[in-house]
Amino acid sequence: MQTSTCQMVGECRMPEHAVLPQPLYREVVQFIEALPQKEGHLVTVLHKAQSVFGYLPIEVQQFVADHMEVPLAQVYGVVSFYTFFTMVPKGKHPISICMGTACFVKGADKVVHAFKEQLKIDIGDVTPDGKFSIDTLRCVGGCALAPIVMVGDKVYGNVTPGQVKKILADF
Amino acid sequence: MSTIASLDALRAKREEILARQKARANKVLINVSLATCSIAAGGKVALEAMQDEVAVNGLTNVDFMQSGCMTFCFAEPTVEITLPGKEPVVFGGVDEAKARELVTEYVMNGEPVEGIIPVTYQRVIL
Amino acid sequence: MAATTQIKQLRIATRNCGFIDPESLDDYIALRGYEALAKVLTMTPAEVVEVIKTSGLRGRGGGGFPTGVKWGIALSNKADQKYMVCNADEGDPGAFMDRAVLEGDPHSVVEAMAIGGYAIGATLGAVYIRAEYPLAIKRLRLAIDDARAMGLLGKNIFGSGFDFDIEIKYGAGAFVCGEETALIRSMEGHRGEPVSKPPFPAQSGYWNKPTIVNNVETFANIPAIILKGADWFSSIGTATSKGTKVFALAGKIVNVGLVEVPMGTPLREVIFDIGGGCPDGKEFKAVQTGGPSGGALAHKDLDVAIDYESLIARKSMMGSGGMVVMDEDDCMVSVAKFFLDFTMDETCGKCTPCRIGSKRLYEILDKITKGHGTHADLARLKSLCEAIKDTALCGLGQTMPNPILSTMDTFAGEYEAHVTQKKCPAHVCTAMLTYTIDAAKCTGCTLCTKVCPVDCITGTKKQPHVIDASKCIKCGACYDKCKFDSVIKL
Amino acid sequence: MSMLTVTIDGKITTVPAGSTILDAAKKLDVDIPTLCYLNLEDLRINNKGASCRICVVEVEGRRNLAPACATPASDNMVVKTNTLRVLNARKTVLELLLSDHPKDCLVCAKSGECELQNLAEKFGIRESPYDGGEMSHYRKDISTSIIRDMDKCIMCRRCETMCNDVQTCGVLSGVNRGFSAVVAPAFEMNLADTVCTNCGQCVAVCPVGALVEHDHTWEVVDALANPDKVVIVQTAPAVRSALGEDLGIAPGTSVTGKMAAALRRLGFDHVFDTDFAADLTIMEEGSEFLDRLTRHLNGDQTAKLPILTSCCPGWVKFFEHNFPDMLDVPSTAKSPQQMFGAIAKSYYAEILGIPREKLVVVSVMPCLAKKYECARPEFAVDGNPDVDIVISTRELARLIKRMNIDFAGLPDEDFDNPLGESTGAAPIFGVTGGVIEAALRTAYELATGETLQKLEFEDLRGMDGVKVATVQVGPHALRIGVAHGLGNARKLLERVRAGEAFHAIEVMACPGGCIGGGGQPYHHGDIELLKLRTKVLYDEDAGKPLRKSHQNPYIIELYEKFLGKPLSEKSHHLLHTHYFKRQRL
Repeated sequence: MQTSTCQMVGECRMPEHAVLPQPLYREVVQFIEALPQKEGHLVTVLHKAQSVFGYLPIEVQQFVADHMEVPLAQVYGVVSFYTFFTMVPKGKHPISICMGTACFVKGADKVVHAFKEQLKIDIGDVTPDGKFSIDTLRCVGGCALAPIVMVGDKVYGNVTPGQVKKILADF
Repeated sequence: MSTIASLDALRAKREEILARQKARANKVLINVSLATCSIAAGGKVALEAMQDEVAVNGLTNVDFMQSGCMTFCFAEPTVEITLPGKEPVVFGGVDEAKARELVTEYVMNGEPVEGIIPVTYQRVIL
Repeated sequence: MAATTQIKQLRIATRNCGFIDPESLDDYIALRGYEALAKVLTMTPAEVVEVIKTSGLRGRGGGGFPTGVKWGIALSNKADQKYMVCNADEGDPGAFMDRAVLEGDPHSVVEAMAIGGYAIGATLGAVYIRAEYPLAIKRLRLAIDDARAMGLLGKNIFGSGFDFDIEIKYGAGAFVCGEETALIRSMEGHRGEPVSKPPFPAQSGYWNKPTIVNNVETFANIPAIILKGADWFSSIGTATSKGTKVFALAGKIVNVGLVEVPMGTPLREVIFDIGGGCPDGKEFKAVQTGGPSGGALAHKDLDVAIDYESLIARKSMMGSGGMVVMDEDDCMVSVAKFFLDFTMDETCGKCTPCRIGSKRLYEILDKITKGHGTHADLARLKSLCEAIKDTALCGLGQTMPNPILSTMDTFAGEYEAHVTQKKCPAHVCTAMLTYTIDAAKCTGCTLCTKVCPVDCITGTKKQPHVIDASKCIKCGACYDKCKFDSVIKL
Repeated sequence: MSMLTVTIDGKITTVPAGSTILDAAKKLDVDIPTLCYLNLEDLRINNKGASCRICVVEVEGRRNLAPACATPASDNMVVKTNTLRVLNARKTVLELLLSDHPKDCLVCAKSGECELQNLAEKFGIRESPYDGGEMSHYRKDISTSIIRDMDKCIMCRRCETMCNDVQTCGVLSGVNRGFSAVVAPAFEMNLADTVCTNCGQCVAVCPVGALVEHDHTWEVVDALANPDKVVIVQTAPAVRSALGEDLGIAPGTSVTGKMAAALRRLGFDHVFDTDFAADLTIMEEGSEFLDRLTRHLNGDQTAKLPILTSCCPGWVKFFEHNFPDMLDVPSTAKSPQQMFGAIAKSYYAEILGIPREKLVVVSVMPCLAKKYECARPEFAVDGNPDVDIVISTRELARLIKRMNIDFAGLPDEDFDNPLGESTGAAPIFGVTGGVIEAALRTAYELATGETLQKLEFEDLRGMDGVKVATVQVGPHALRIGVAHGLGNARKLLERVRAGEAFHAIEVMACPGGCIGGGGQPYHHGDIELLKLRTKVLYDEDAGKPLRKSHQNPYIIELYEKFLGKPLSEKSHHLLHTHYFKRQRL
């Protein structure tokens, strides 16, 4: 008898299931219905969905696939291509560290290292209490203030590794 | 609002705007750079401080405007002040204290304040 | 006011930035806004294309393709619909002029897109803008709405019968989407993977229709060219590169900021006269132009008159205009590695040379910075770079080796030192770095022992201290703390 | 059409405007290696993402090298394909691919058939200068039909083109970015959990060992060696059209007789033919059609038309996922494979006087979905499946070689009876249009009582993706649709959903029908092979003394002795099935 076997080598990337509020889904549906046509607007809708839900878990991607009438694999293909889209919720205070060239030559990599050390998490991860998450981003265009760190909307310029503890203490 | 349906209408509109701007020429104009990086560097703080200082001192001849990047990233926040009949002057590094000083010293008394950024460019006027 | 001799900058693209309220259409109209559009609507599309051709304007986003020629191709391709696209997905780390223009003078881009639309026969335009630029998005959106409300966009503009409208599409964090075919794929809702050219977008682009993609700075020049004339514009610059170029000066430079200079301005003037040189009295070492697609220019290049050709001749490129300055404390092998790290992250993964090649290049550089490099690695690095340049599918891949090739060329000695002496001359590569204390200078203040996180510095008070190299983690804390310059990097 | 003059390696040719450099090179017999490129013109299957970069050539006046597969030829173009610059570039591309490819050719299912291996040999790659670098690592995904080992993927994306553009299944997409980019289902989950139809077209076009069939040959060997089991085998029509290709016999040669002989040498107790079950399928499906048609014409609202064929398991799973609102439309008849299994483990087990558990039914199929089909729970009795093991044409060839059988030297032998006899209507089940043609031959005679004069329904033959024809059956003008390739099937089904009237529709999941199945010898992009296979089957039909299913004497006997008549209660129990609504994931 032939059966299907899954050899769980490596990590399964299936995100955890999430129960999300229905009104949020309605907001996305309304957005989709207002589009002139569905074709060509997958990235636009994913932007909307992420701004509504905060992230794009499996349910949301499936929902978008159904309503945009595209295969789920295609939705996932797009989500996994763009760094702006995330499948895990960010921390309450998302920390974004600019890794543009100007920030790099002024030591942004050391700042990243300091945040990782302090919070004991890796880039892209969230602290167990959900308070902070760390991400690096491309140039924010604030090169005069390099290296730049953003915590939520708050911008810190000329950050040194030594200031990291103090920055975290603000939250 | 009526639309601008012809070149003549556009020119008429321009004349009307220019006349309005000219009427303001006897007032002080404070132009605060509010691009993303200026805001990050404290542009809004400077703006609010100056607005507050203007109110506290009961000044009525001061207009505020926001603009985009003044290109002097090294000196953010930057503020351009035009006193009536004088050339505009750009000040850099305007923190809250400097902002208040600009109102009390430069705007109210015409006293020079440190942090003037020299003009290093020529600008194309269309 | 400043003496005229110091005036090296000429602001065309950034002419209104900082001078007008970007959220006020009136402010823009006061400076003859939308007059250029009104003017072109009295001309034929072919005449408009001719003006842009004569002006000599070339694409400010990277390759420097003549804008008028590009428009001419789209004009000559008959189609029921064409598109005018603005590339505002500024992805070059260290460049932010497009953001500055959109935040400071959004109407100039809106007006220019309409002009371009008329010239090529497009009634629809789209701006592809980075989602990470919320303020630019807000001001651009407002500008489009205001223009539409005043009839400057929409149906029958200025009563000419010309219709034009603009939609906004968001980028989602992919550097490769700065490449026009990838940008178009992304606008169509797909993964931003580039497509083989030809056909070029001007022949078959967005929804397979003739499409022109120009970047923000290119557009910002258009109204000025229309109103002041092609001859005025072409009188500025060099033989092959006309007008001005905006650069984002950043890195180890005193006057960080945007500068706009006529093409042909010597690099030295930009770095020293305008930029003020390196801070803290450090020695200038190199400047990276063209971002991850460009190369490093050094002392010997300082008198180069900057234009498209002179930069390419020096294994760099204009790119979008990032200029990141490096000083004596920067290791050029590490800088090349930084750029490869970036490209490796940003390659879409479609074609073999870029997907796997970037990884292998990075690995070889990593090996060299860790002190394990050999001469064979240098040879392999170079041959792999050449092959990738020749075979990669799109501009991103084809230019990816530039930072390596240019630094290998200009800073050959530095690579050599890493490989033969196992030394990093700039003392950046920690694997090849030793901290030691100059006994002659050490006063025994004990400050270094207090900051050392691994307690590898020993010594009695007022006696010279010693670093145990076997325990040292090369964090540099002692170096930073020492007030007597007695901690030395070897 | 305007013509362009192109010079390649000093040789001059003219090609029509719109041709690529590769087209021109083919005309000149200049060999340019390709990996990602795939073009089956007659089937409108085209993959030219120009992503592998192995086909780069030097074009005079161009700065960098150009991909021959995607670069349009232009007039007076001068191309060089064998300069040092080109060869070095290709070598580097190969070295890079190999640096991220497991070098386990010895144990790779694709060894000997691998396009990457062939190129490495051709370029004399003897060492891998970039070894030691990071290699991509992905979880191995083993479904009943297909094994995905993405460590071997070279990102040619042919599978993605097949899955999305041709089959419109949408299971596979490029995911992630950069070095981690790979082709995978959503969330990189297992194929078995997706809308995958197991059609195996991804496997058919994969140039390397990233997508291969789930090999079950050792299970066959074990069964054959088990003294407690009676092991019988059935072979699908399309197998005989292509098996020879993998065994040193010229393509386009029918190997029916040698195949039967080889199976006997392998040790099967009885060598039967799925063609027998194809005739049986026509009896059931044809009768069901006539029944539905009559009821429909009499105004019975519950009698839905068109009837859809249900022989193809890929197609069945496709409509279960994509057309759950139309589950009452397809014929309830099981596929020939499953009819054979059901009859073998009831009627034939009775004849042998053994319990069904003692009988092992092995299928040889051109198809990978058949592996999945036999594992569907409804096709088992108390956990004992009607068909135990399915191997593909490729696997049978492998088994024949493993067992040291000199295939070419074998005599032609016949199948055993009673489950080995078939009419000419059966072999054409293997090619698009064949099932409906076979059904019409029988339906015509059953409905009208007259003898059908011309047996060939030319309008229903050929490689057009969707064929529509009107066929006169007695008083009825029947509108017939035929689609091959699931993308074409989707189009046709959408027309039906939109209200277009058809009486009967045949669908085969694979382009060309079963002859182009996912389990057939690799065609490596050669469309001519598929045409030759088609011819083998039509020739076999034409050469048979009996060409209508209802004339098969053993079918007549089966009904007389066991089933009663078509659509009888026993027939329903053994030969008909039902369908399930499946999630779209």
